[in-house]
Amino acid sequence: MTPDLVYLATGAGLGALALWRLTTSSDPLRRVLALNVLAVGIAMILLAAAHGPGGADAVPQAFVLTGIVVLVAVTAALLALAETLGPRGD
Amino acid sequence: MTETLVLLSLPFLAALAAALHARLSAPIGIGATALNAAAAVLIAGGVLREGPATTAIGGWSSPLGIPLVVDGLAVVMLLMTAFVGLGVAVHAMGRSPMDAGPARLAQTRRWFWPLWLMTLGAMNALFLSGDLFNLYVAFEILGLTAVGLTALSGSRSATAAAFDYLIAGLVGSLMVLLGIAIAYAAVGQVDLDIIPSLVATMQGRIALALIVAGLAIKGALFPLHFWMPAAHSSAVPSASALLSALVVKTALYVLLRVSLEGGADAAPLRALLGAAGAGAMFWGGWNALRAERLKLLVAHSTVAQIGLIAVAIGVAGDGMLWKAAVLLILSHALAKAAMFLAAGRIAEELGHDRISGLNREDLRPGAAEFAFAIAAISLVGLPPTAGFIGKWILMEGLIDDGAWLWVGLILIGTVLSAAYLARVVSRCLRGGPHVAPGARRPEWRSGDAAALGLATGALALGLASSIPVALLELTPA
Amino acid sequence: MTNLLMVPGLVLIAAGLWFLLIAALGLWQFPDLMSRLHALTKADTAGVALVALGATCLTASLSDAVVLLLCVLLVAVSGATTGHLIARARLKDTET
Amino acid sequence: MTAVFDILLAIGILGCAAAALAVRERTAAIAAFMVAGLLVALSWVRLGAPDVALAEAAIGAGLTGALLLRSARRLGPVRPRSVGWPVLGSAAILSAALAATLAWAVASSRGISSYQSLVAERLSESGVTNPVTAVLLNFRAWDTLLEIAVLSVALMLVASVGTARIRFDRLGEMMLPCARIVVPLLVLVSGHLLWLGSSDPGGAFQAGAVLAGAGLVLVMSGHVPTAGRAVDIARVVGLSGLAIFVIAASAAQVLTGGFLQFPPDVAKAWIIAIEAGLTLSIAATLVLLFLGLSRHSRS
Repeated sequence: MTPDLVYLATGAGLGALALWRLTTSSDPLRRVLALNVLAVGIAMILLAAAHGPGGADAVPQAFVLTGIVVLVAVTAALLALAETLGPRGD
Repeated sequence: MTETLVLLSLPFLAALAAALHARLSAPIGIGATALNAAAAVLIAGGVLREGPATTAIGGWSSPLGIPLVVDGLAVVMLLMTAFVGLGVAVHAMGRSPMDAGPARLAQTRRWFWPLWLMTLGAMNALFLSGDLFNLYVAFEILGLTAVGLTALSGSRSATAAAFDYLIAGLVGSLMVLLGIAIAYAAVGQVDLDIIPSLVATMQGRIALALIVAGLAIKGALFPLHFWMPAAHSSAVPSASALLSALVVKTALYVLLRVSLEGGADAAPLRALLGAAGAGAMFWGGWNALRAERLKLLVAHSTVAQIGLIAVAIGVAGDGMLWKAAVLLILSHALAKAAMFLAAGRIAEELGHDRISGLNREDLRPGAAEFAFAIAAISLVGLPPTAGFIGKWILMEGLIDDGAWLWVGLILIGTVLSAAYLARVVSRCLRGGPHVAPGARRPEWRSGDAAALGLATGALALGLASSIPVALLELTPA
Repeated sequence: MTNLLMVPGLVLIAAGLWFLLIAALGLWQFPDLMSRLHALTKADTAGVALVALGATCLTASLSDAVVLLLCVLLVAVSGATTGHLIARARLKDTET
Repeated sequence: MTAVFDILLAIGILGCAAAALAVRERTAAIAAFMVAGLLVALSWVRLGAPDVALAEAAIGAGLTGALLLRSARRLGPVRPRSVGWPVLGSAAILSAALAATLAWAVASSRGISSYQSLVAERLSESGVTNPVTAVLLNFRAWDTLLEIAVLSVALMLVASVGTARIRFDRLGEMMLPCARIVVPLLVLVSGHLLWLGSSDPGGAFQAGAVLAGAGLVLVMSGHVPTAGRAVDIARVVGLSGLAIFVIAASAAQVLTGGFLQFPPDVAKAWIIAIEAGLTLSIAATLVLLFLGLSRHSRS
């Protein structure tokens, strides 16, 4: 078991958990949380794929860094909209 | 290369200036949009003279760096964005959004320009990019600006639609990102040139499927269009026009690129696009027929028209029919922008936008109604509009191939669009005995000029379609 | 040199882990918020400090020692402050 | 031995993520999410990506967690909605199948990265020795510029939506001494990370996030006003990052003829200068995103 495989499986697991919650929850905050978990899962998959015997590839690392910053921006926007709407019951 | 410099940096700088200086935001916005249009014309001239060119940003050649691809297709899309944007900007200068109260109005006016200019910068970046990850980042900017434009009216329904739009958009871009991750694992790089090698392996096809699905959400392609009618119909008119005419086209553009790069091996992908497009034509058409509000009808009509464009991409094969898809994209951009602006103006004049109440005896049809009618003619595809040329090339190619099923489907889709647009046009333009003798005409606004100009553009593009076609010849396939 | 410090280093780390484990047990087993806080803040700070001290022994480098010291300082400050804030919030909630 | 550690860590991550998604109470869920983020950062160190791990710990876990906690408080308690077991079950099966397919696709791929050798080959031309910084600020600086644009748009969007201003209760006597110790330390760490970024893990994003943390501590201890002039200045600083980057990109074109093509001999100076500007701008942006700008701060 090399670390790439373990963390590849972890990334896929995170993706599965997030998809499951995303499709079964209507709470806006929980959906935002699920999307964040999904993004972490994708980042983990990318980093696991970038990890090879010759060390870690720098370009996918830059992709993931970009992804993290983009995601916090989108999350802030989502939460601002959710707060403007207030609690939504359904 | 000064033109590319202007296209890539001016909109962003102008957006920041407009964000920081509220009082000057409108002049900054209109000035930057006009300069951007000039740069787009110059770059188009350059491509016509010297042919397509690829430059490496920062001097780092692909795959390490990001290639900037200036070819016919990219330039046509840049021109479309620049001029439709200019039309909408003229409208936004003097608009008075119907949904916004006085307190909200200042906020709406304040933030429209920064958001639009960021949209413009992101679209320029997107059309020129030759790298999948770079496209993803550009899509993220667009996703946020589009949501900002949707929420600009401040109404509760618009905010709710904006939230759903952002969730859908984020799911879409995460799917694209996941596709990029798998593409990286499969072939070790992520520029657009890898698509042929992606099509060759099972892993690559999974990656491509994820990317296409993500783009389908962003492009509101049936059945992943669920977020779109609410978002497009609850925004202020100029925002709706930008969203419907331009923003969804970016995803269609990338789908077209993927289909072109994929060549003959991408046939399953195109079959999928064709099927989804056919579904969209009927679903969107049916909902537009039943819509009770004008803006909702226009939004559902976008679903149907996107379907038609997807069908055009789908049936194009690896031949030259894809140019018909581009012409349809152009004609839809012009016509739909005009239509949303006109719809906003009509609603403002009437005080509501119920279709059943469009024909009023004390109000003569004005410029907005005429603009709507011309745009409708282009969308249905009557000569001499650009919509007609696009459909003509498409049908001719399909008949040559003997693809009668698609010919039939497109004809039915056309009849549907004629039917739902006639619901509006017949009421809008009713004259003669139905109008009382003393009926007033709606007063002239600068916004009417924009709607009329865009609609006339759709008409004129049909007569001048040789220009985009000549540019499209300069796309290495 | 390194070998000489290895044993005390490992012992210190083990002791630190023991404190952390106790803290976790307290968090799990104690009945209410206040006693959980009690278990968590003190034992955690002590545990992290011991682990850091042990790690300093293992690396035996001055620059690492400075960084580890900063870590301990930050954990101590933030642990104390958070504990205080949580307790305050609870007191306020029960008052109203 | 390390495999055992990896597996334990993976179980911890998945457990925390599951708790974050399944626990009913929002605060507990967010806390679990933050713990998961820290464990994820640890796992990324194991995958040889310390730069990304720093960013995930500071931004992905820390700031996102703070944002979520703020919203959880403002949104109030959840209204529970029962979902039937058939729905939950089928969603679970579908999600698991999809994830398994994707994991298979990656695990069975043997694509050799084209980047690794290229980065190694041309690192010396980039002006910096940390490959990730070289990619972010030179090889693929255009991606990074657009990423900063995303942050600016988020700032505009939050300002245009105009969420209500956040109200801080006085946080008591402990917050002040805490801020006195923590803020200078964070500023120091931020500067260190920024400087380190050219050769070691670190850089503008990590430094900016740490600086934003310092800003949040100041805001919460009531030391800086959250309205009026201070917010206006913060907004200018926040938006300045994109301006600096675009102007640098254009200036490079004037000097060398290529967009974003820095003069080769002094590339390091360009990169550090841009990064310094970005650090301040990112910090200001993240703080403002947390505050949720007031509605009519400038009329």
